[in-house]
Amino acid sequence: MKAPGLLAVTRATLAKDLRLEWRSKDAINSMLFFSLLVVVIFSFAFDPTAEVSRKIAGGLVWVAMLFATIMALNQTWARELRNNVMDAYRVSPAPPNAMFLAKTIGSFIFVTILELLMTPLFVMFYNLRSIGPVWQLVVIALLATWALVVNGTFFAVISIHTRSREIMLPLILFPISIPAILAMVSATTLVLTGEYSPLFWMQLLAVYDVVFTTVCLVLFEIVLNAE
Amino acid sequence: MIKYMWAAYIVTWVVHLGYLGYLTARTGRVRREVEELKND
Amino acid sequence: MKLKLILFALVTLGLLSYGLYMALVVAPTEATMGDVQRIFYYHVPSAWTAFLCFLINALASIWYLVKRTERSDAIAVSSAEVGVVFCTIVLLTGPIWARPVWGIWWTWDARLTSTLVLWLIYVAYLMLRRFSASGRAPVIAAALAVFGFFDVPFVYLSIRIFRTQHPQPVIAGGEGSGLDPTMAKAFLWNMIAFTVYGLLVMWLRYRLELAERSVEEAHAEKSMQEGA
Amino acid sequence: MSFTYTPDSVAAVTTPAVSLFEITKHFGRFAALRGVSAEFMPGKLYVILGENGAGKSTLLRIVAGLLAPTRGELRVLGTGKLREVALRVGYMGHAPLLYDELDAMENMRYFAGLYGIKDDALCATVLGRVGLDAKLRRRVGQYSQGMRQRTSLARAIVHDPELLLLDEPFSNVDVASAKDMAHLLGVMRDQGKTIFVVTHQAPVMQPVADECIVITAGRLTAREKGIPRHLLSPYAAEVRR
Repeated sequence: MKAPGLLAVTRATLAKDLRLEWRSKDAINSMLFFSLLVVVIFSFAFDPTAEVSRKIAGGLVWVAMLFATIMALNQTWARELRNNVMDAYRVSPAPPNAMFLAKTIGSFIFVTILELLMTPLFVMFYNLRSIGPVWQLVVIALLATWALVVNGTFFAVISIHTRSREIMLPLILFPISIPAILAMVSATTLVLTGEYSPLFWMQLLAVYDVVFTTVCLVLFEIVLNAE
Repeated sequence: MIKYMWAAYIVTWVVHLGYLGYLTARTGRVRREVEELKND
Repeated sequence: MKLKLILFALVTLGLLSYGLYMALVVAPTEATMGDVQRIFYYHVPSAWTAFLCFLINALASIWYLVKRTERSDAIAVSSAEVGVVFCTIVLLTGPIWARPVWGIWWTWDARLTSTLVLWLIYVAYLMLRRFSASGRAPVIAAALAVFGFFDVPFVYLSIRIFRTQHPQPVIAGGEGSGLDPTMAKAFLWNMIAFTVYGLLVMWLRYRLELAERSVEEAHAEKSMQEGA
Repeated sequence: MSFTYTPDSVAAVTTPAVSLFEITKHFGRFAALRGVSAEFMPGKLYVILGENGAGKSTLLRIVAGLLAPTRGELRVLGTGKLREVALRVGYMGHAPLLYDELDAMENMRYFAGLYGIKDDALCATVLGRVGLDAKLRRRVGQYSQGMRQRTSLARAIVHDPELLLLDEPFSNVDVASAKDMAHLLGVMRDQGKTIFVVTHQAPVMQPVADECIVITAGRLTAREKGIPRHLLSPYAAEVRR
C-alpha cells in the first residue's frame, strides 16, 4: 500500500464533488437564481439600448459571475465543514493540492455551466450582438473564470475558519482580484464594441492565471493545515 | 488655495496622532493586565 | 530600552520639525500650483513610507512562512497596520491636492488607484487577522500577504493600461518638472523624517504586539494552574 | 558483551507507538494541554478518560497531526514527521467525518481512495466488520447515530492502520452498537494494533482496555492497568441504558 497520486485523488475528489452537487443542487440553483435576478434588475435599472448595453454588458456579466462564484465557493466548502469531513482528508496521506485542484476544477465547471445558461438570457434582455469575433469572448470567459475560481478556492479555505466566513470571502477576494476583474471586463467590452484589440487584456489574464495558480499550489498545504 | 495646503497638513497629523493615541490606549491596557497578572 | 526609545522619539521629532520648517518656510512657492504644491512634501514621503511598510510586511510574511518565528509574524502585523495608516494619509492628501489643481477630488489615475487597491488589500489583511482564531491568523494572513505581493505588479499594469483608454484631466506640471534645489532638499528631509517616524511607530507597534502576546501566554499559563 | 544483531521484530516491539514530550497547547488565553509527557507501547488498547474540556480531544488531534502543539515534541510510529506515517494511522473524529449526501459504500470508496485503495470488495468487507450491510443504499444523513458511528469507524480502519485514534466513538450510540464496536476494537488490538479511545463511557471499554489514562485540566494525572473500579463510576453516568 502506498500513498495515492495527485491525479487519482484529484479525479476522485472532483467526481465526489460533482456527485454531491448533483444530489443537492445547492450551488448551481442559488447561482442561477442570483444571476437571473441581476440580469433582470440591471435591465430595469439601466433600460439599455443595444448601443449602451454593449458598453456596460462586460461589467455587468462579470460582476454577476463574481458574486455567483462566491456563492458556489461558499456552498462547496460548507459541505466540507459539515461533519468536519475535512479532518478525514487532512489525516489521510492524500496530497493536499489534489483537494485544491479538485475544488478549483469543480467550481470552474459550475461557473462555466452558469455562463452557458446565462449567455442566451443576456443576449435576449440586453439586445446584445458582438461586433468583435465571438471566439475571443469564449477564450476570455475561460481565462476569466479560471482567474475567479483559482483565487476564490484558495481564499475560501482561508476564510473557512474565520468568524462570519461568508462575508470574509468577498472581503479578501475582491481586492486581490481587482486586476483580473479589470482585465475581464475591459476585454469583454472591447470585443463587444469592437473598438480595440482585447489582446493585451487576454495576455494579462493568462499571466495572472499562471502566476496565481502557482502561488496557490505552493501555499495551499500550509493554509489547509494552519492550526 | 492655501487652505487646501493647511487641510492636508492637518489631516496628516490628525491621522498620525489618532494612531499614536490608539497605540497608547492599547499599551495602557496591556500594562494594566500585566499588573493584574502580577498581583494575583 | 526606555532611554533608547526616548532618544529615538526625540530624534524623530527633531527631523519632523525640521522637515516641516523646510516645507513651509524654506522651500519656494511653486509657480503654477502655488502653495498647494507644498502638500507634496507630506504626500510623497507618506506614500514612500507606506510602500516601505508593505514591503517589510511581504518580506516578514515570507520569512514567517519559511521559519515560523513568532517575531516575524509580529513584524508583519506591525508593518501592515502602520502601512495602512500612512496609506490612508496618502489617500486623504491626494484628493486634497487634486481638488484645487485638477478641479476634481478623484481620478482613476494609475498611481492613485494602485494606492487605493493596495490600501484595500491591506485593510482586508487586517480584518482577516481580526476575524480569525489566534492560532490560524499568522499563517493565513501571511498567505494573503504573499498574494498581495504578487498582485501589485498586476494592479499597476492593469490600471495604467485601463487609464489610457479613458479621458484624463490635464495634469498641470508633473511632480518632477524642474525641481528647484531647495525644493529637492525639503523633499529629502521630509523623506528621511517620515521614514524614521514610520520605523519608530512600527517599532512601538511591534513592542506592543509582543507584550500583548506575552500577556496572552501568561493568561494561558494561569488558566492552567487554576485549572478545573 | 554487546548485541551485534537486533531483529526488526524486537526493535518494533521496543519502540513506542506514540511518545509525547512536554506537549503543550494553547488556544489564545486558554491552555488546553500543559506539559503532557508519556510513552505508549504498541499492540495495546488505551482508554483516555477525563472531564469535558480536559484536553482529551486536543491530545488526540495533536497525535493525528490535525493540530500542531504550541510547544513540545511527539513521535508517532517512530517519526516526528506525521505526514510520513499518515498511511499507517487511522483517526475517527468527534463528528462522523462522512458526507451526508453519499451512502456508506460511496463514502468508503472515496475515503479508501485517499489511502490509495481501489477495492470495492475490501470496502464492503470492512463495512461488514462493523456490522453494516454494504448493499444498503441509504444516504448517511438518514442513518441513526449508531449506524453513522459504525460507518465512521469503518472509514477509519479501511486502510488497516497500525495506530487507531478514536475520539468519542460511542457518543449517542446505543449500548448494543457500542459493545459491538468495543469488541471489534479488542479483536484489532489482539491483531497487534495500537488503539487509543477517548470516551466518557468507560464501562463499555472495560472488558477490552489494557490501560487507562486520565487527563485532568490539561495534564496527565493517572495511568492505570485496565480500568479500575473508581474510574468507572464518575464517567459512567452518561452511558445510556
